[in-house]
Amino acid sequence: MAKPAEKMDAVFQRPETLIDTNFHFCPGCNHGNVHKLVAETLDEYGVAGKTIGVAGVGCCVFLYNYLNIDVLEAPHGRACAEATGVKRVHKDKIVFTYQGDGDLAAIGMAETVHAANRGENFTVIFVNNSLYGMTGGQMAPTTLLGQKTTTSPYGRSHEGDGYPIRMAEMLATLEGPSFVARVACDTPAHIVKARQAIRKAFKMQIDNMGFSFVEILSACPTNWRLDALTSQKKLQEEMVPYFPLGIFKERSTADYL
Amino acid sequence: MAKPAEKMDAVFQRPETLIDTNFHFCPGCNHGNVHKLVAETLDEYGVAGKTIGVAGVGCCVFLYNYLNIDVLEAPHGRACAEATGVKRVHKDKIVFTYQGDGDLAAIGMAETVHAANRGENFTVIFVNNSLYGMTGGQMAPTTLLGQKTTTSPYGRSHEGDGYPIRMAEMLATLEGPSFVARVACDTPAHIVKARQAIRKAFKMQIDNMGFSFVEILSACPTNWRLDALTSQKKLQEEMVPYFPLGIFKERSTADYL
Amino acid sequence: MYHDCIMAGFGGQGILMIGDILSLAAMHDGRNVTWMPSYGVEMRGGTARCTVVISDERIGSPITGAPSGCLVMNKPSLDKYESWVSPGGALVANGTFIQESDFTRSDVSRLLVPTNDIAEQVGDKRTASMVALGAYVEMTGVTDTPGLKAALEKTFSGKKAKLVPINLEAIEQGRKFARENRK
Amino acid sequence: MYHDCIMAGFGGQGILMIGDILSLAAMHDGRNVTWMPSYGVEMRGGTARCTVVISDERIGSPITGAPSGCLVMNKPSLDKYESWVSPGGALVANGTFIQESDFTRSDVSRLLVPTNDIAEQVGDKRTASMVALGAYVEMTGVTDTPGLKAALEKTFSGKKAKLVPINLEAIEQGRKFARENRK
Amino acid sequence: MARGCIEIRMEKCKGCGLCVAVCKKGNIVIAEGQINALGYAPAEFKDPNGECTGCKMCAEICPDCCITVYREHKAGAASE
Amino acid sequence: MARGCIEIRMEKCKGCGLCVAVCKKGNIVIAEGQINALGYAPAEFKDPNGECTGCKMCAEICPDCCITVYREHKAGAASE
Amino acid sequence: MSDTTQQPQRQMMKGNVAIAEGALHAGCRYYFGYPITPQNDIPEYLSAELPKCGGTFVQAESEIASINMVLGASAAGARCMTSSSGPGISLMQEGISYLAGSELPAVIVYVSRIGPGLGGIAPTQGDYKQVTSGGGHGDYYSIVLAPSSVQEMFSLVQTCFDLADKYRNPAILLTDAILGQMKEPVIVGPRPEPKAQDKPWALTGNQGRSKNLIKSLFLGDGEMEVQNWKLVEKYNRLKAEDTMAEELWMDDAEFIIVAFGSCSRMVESSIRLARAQGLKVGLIRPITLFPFPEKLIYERTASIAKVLVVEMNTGQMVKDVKVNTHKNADVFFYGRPGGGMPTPEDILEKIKEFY
Amino acid sequence: MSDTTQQPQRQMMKGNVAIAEGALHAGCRYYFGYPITPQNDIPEYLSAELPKCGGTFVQAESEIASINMVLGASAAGARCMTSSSGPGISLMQEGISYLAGSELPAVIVYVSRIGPGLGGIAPTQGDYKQVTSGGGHGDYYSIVLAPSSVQEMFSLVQTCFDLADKYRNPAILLTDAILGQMKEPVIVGPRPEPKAQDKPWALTGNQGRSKNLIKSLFLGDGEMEVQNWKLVEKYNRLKAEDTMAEELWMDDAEFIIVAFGSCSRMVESSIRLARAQGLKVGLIRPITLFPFPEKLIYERTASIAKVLVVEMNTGQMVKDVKVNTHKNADVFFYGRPGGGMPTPEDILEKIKEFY
Ligand SMILES: Cc1ncc(C[n+]2csc(CCOP(=O)(O)OP(=O)(O)O)c2C)c(N)n1
Ligand SMILES: Cc1ncc(C[n+]2csc(CCOP(=O)(O)OP(=O)(O)O)c2C)c(N)n1
Ligand code: SF4
Ligand code: SF4
Ligand code: SF4
Ligand code: SF4
Ligand code: SF4
Ligand code: SF4
Ligand SMILES: [Mg+2]
Ligand SMILES: [Mg+2]
Repeated sequence: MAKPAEKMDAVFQRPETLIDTNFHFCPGCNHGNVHKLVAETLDEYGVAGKTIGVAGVGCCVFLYNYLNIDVLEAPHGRACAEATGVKRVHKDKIVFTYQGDGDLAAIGMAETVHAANRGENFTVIFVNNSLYGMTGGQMAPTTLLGQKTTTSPYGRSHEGDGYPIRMAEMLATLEGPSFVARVACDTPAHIVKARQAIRKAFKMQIDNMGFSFVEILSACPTNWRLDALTSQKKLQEEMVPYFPLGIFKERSTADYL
Repeated sequence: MAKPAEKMDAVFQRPETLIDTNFHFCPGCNHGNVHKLVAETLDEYGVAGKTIGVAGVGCCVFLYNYLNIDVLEAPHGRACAEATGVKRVHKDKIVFTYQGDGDLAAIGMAETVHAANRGENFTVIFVNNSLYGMTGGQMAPTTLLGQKTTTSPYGRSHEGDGYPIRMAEMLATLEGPSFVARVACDTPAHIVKARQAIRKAFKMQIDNMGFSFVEILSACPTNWRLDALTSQKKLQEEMVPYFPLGIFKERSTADYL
Repeated sequence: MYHDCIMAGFGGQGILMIGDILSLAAMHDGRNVTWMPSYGVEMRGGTARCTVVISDERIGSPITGAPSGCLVMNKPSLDKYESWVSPGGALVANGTFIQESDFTRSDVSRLLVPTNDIAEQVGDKRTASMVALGAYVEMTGVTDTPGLKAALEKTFSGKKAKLVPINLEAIEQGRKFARENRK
Repeated sequence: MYHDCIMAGFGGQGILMIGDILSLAAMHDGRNVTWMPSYGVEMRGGTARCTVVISDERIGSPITGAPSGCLVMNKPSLDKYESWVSPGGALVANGTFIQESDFTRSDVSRLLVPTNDIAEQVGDKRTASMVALGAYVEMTGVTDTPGLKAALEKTFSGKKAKLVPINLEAIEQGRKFARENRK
Repeated sequence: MARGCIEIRMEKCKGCGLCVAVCKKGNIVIAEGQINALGYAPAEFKDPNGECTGCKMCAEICPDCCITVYREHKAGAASE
Repeated sequence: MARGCIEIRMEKCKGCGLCVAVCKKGNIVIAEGQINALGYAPAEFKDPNGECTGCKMCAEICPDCCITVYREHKAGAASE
Repeated sequence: MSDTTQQPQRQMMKGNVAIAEGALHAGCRYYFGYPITPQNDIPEYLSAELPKCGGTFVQAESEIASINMVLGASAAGARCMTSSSGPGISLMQEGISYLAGSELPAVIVYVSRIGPGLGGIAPTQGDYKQVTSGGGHGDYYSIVLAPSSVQEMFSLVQTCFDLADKYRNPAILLTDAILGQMKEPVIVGPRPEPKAQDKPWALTGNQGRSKNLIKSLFLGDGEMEVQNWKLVEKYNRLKAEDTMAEELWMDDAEFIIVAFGSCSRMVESSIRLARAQGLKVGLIRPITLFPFPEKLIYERTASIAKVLVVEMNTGQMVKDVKVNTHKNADVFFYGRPGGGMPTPEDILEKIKEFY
Repeated sequence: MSDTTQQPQRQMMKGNVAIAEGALHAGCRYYFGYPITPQNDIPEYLSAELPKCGGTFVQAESEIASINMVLGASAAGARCMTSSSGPGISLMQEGISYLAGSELPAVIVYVSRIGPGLGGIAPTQGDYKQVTSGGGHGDYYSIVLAPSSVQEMFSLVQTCFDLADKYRNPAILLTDAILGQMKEPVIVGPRPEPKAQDKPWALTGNQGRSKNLIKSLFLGDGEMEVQNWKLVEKYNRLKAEDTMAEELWMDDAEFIIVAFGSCSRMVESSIRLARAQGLKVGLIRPITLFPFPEKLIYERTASIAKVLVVEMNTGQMVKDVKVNTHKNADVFFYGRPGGGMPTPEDILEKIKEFY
């Protein structure tokens, strides 16, 4: 059976907000999955038309080519500052950043921590693929110990290079954030959970609960120098154990300080 | 009895490394106490001659006027980056930064977190006086909720201004640091504990254990617009409850990842 | 009409305020005026200074190296600024901290004002700087009572309005002293 | 002697490598040479290009808008660069993806090389680009066997040294084809 | 077991093979010798025995969002 | 109870009064009407009844490190 | 019927406060900044005033965050501003370049302090070349205005907002602690309600229109070159339409002084001294430092052969004057960097030396 | 006895790699950097090579951290370096100003990309004014060298280290992706052991000497002014002793082209074309952009009345040429910004237009 029969309904299709074009992403790159999940969420809540996305610099910089929403391109690492500026002006709009791990956890550390701490009412979509994808696979703060990258040719060592940073856990210690979760793109089941987390994050924003943050473990087959399948395996077997999945903070309305 | 009798010994005197000059600090400013404690510690371990201090920009910028050691003046917020540069060159020397809360927790957030995460083998002396002393008492990331400063004239509000950041707790979640503690200058008893923590922190460095961090709650009578005594009281009654004292992380040799 | 003036003393002696009042008075007189304080780290030294320039024309420099008048409230300020005063200029000094023998210039109109004593007579020690200002105004003729009164009313408004009379009185007593004691 | 050349094709066809070998050969010949790749985001387009300039004099521009020779390994590259070639220049094209009828220029020396076929005969499909390089060298006379051999030895050293003979053979077969088929 | 089917937009597919791996029914294969305009060998839906359950696994995992999944109406379920 | 005494370098003192507050024996007072070169009324050690224990509290709290504390030799303790 | 209490009246105002109040008059309701001397009066004043008029004051975690929040707020369509001094402005260079590259309006107030490095807080004009060269990376310029009185602090910051919006380009108000800390009488008038700005390009959500995009990445073949020439055209238009300078005593001048900002005030005084001695000295005061009053300098120097540039730095504006001077004119320089202030007497001496 | 295998031999090397290897030859053992295209070959090469020769490679969390680590390592007495491109260099401006203010040597490699903003990674010379104006706040300059061949990438980075140490001032090597990505034969030779540097001012602990202090804060009365003039003297000495430029075909030139870096390569080709047509064109190639070869330009234009400036930007060097040109000479400009590259043929056309 190759064509859907009459009595069949589409139960999964391209979300409306996802522009019908080809991603520039490499085969097996999970940035595609995350774009899809974000687009679905905006459709789900019917807010695409009042959403402003802030794209970090990294492989996600072309966000505007794929989502049919207003987009601002932020300087590398500063998306949370831009989003603060945007959201302070448009308190009734939906604002989110979409950032890689180099962008958010290295150069953007201060802006991220402080936006979280201020409890800015926007959502951060954080794609952690353990290295700098766009610039050719250099070491990121999230690179695993022992992992070889173009700037850790002998494998990352905690002496000298430091430890892979767990952003979700660190941000969850702050008073500011309302929702902090980590999900992964390694299996359909995890992607379903990722969708739930992203929905929850946007819902928090819609409900004016403040800063929401979803870290998404993702594969970069190109710079991991693996094929797509092996990449998903590596994601599952090496990344997930170090970066545990789960919800690290979830605020209910009442518990502001 | 006004003069020490023959049979008496000095049991407390100016440490050698503390240059015999007057602090420029305002009356009742705890920066003076902290300078004294650091000088004592360097004397205690006999390392002043191989120590390089890195002064942040704030009321502590004149560190070099008071401690008889080599000193580098870092740009505002970047002392941990400077210290990384210095220590990587002089692995056998003692390196510490001395920074205020504006310097370390606002503009210097990224450099601080990353130096901590890399486990850089130096010591951070972090004087938290809940605002920007040198520039005239503006709000800092550590300003308490409700506290009035020159840029929070209506009192700090978590909406808009965010929450006072607890740096020690946040850094303690990272793998990198070896020793993270918070102490206070409000009573002699607490100052004795502060001395212990500072000693421990330098000892960690001497033993090549990596990043050590001591947060010292301090009063800024001038910008709190209180006299010295009332300031100490405020420190005790308002700051200490929000910023709990204690050791948040202490590594024993074996437990590197 | 052009007049420039340096006022200096310890921080806390009210230097910036009397500078302010002088400049408000001059503005009330319909003149151009600039008021320039010392500020920031400079202030930590414990001294305060301000420069007031008053003119019927557009004012150029708001600072001056050769003021037509100088008001010093303490000895270090006298030591620093006495030599700056233009020949023939006015030099008013606070007699509480300065003595006749501290002066070195004889080509300026000098006046030593017992500011504390007069202020105490007026009824508030804190008006010492106003006494000095009064003396300065009298020595230089740079403004007059209407302007000063208006300036005080701007400075002490709302809940502080009750301070106007006593400060005005201090100024007037300063002027009186100057009238009676100028050489 | 001055020669400039554009080589282009799909990423993965070995364009940068044969450019490298050509430039190493020229260096071995005692000439000046520049090798300039396309890079970065440009590369993501899926095409690779490099420009090699060889000269006895100091080389100015390492890029060229009118090359003396051009080697194209796929159709898009032919479409883009054919018009750039200097009149009278050489145009070597990969017969695997390009046909005679694709050419539009008649004022250049064209040659279509069945690189895959020849490479298969040589014994390794991956030497197709070497075949093309050989043909190019033959068409332009820009270097010769000693230089090419030296270049291959530099490129395939250590564990890869065993690859030298087959690649050299591919180059020679390319030259042979060119000798026999040039018009 | 619900019955379903999928549609793959082969011109968008990058042949990463993730859908192939997740389909427990083995309904998807990489099309042999075919190359799409993007230069990849795309995935193809083959379901000779009609085993597709419309479970959406393949669509979930597809990074390039090439897959539409259809499922039979459930009795009584709103068709919207 | 050990006996001790302190020395205050009054030219360094900023008169903050912290030592005055922490001395449980009330041995320290702010010198009336005196002003040092820094412009402050400095603290002064007064211990009419010899109650100072050399407990160091005052020295610990002094931000300007003006206070030296002396204590009687303990019997048998090394004098170094 | 005239009610004088309703009329705008002169009031003594600090320069920094005049800037802050000027911004409010211009309809700026978003301020993002980080403390640094000698401009703290600006955030302090605005942190008190903005909440009163429905505005937003954010003390950012750094100057980098400040300029990027400004970028965000500007992209969202708001009139917004930041202010800082040397070290902080240096940190903003990437952001300013992005503003220029993304063609976003923004106002940046620069109250200079002595440098390089931490330097000190004394007044200086040592940041002239930084601001007039664009400052950040790439082929762009910021609009730069330099007030010389407290009244101009108030008015020119408003001009900055207008020019920034007109050209969709960052505009810098360059001043120093002399003007920032001094008080002068100003006429301010009541704060008007902000005017609605027509910014169809702004990010507001794409409901009912096609999506808007604000970016500075241009990867298409030749795209960036087009963009660069477009910016050049913009700067040329700016030059033609909005170059500003003041001329004083130029009618009969035989000798020109070129000076800007606070320094021009000392020069004014020195010219009074010079004129009293019969020296016919005139002043050209560039108000826009970018665009620089090139034509004016060229035209005036066609007939007046001597030009003295006076600056509170080591000679940063000299190149701009020289390159625009008529062939026959000679250009001299007198400067005091590092907080040194040229007194009217000093300048008079130089006038005499070169006259 | 000559063993040719031991002799330095030509090898094909990428420009970026030549810089990295040049730094190692100069004895640089500390590198701090952050990835950015098109200079990633430098950190990638050094991350592999430094550990082999006892050096330290740190990938910093940002360019701000990089430049401040450099500041720390330099203060500690080490030869050290960072490298970046437009956005990253803009972020370093505060740090560079501090280096200059603290009189610390450091080498900063700047492989330009098109801008402003995120721009793109194509080659450009659009950062000329940023680097030659100092870049950061305050009255200072960085030493700026612009290589035009891979061999010069290798050698001039070493010159940068020497000049930085000689003058205790940051030195910038300004280049672009053309030179960074291209390969040319270079003679490199074996990597020498680092020479000990005599830096009595360095921070090493004050055992056995009085304490050292590295700072840029000067609060004493007039202190900063003294410091500023001291820097000016340094720059004057630099001008006198270390200005570098290359002249080609200048012996009989009737028309001068001024061009630097990669662009001068296209110009060289265009001059060959011009000469073949009998046009006597010469080239002046500034190698030091700061100090700019002012005297040379002045002297040459005394007898040659036409100067064409060719740049890969919208005309940033023109001012420096004009201001130093002899009165009688005319200055023309041809430029391509935003990644556009002037071909030899294009330039030839311009030569003919203005000749
Ligand atoms: C200030 C600055 N520094 C560096 C860069 C270069 N740069 C572009 S993207 C990137 C990192 C991308 O990595 P990541 O954020 O992890 O995103 P990914 O591509 O992996 O999804 C870097 C360093 C830049 N554009 N700006
Ligand atoms: C880049 C930069 N921004 C701002 C400043 C101004 N500045 C100097 S010290 C300081 C804050 C001092 O506060 P803190 O670090 O808490 O030290 P404290 O004086 O309270 O001890 C600031 C903002 C600066 N010097 N450099
Ligand atoms: S480089 Fe990595 S992150 Fe970027 S598109 Fe390719 S796979 Fe995805
Ligand atoms: S301003 Fe505050 S922190 Fe600074 S010296 Fe005074 S009391 Fe201490
Ligand atoms: S929907 Fe489920 S069963 Fe059907 S093809 Fe996809 S993965 Fe296989
Ligand atoms: S997962 Fe998507 S892109 Fe990958 S092979 Fe399947 S259909 Fe193609
Ligand atoms: S040592 Fe103890 S008892 Fe003696 S004066 Fe000090 S606090 Fe009082
Ligand atoms: S604590 Fe120290 S500074 Fe304060 S009053 Fe006592 S002796 Fe003086
Ligand atoms: Mg990444
Ligand atoms: Mg503080």
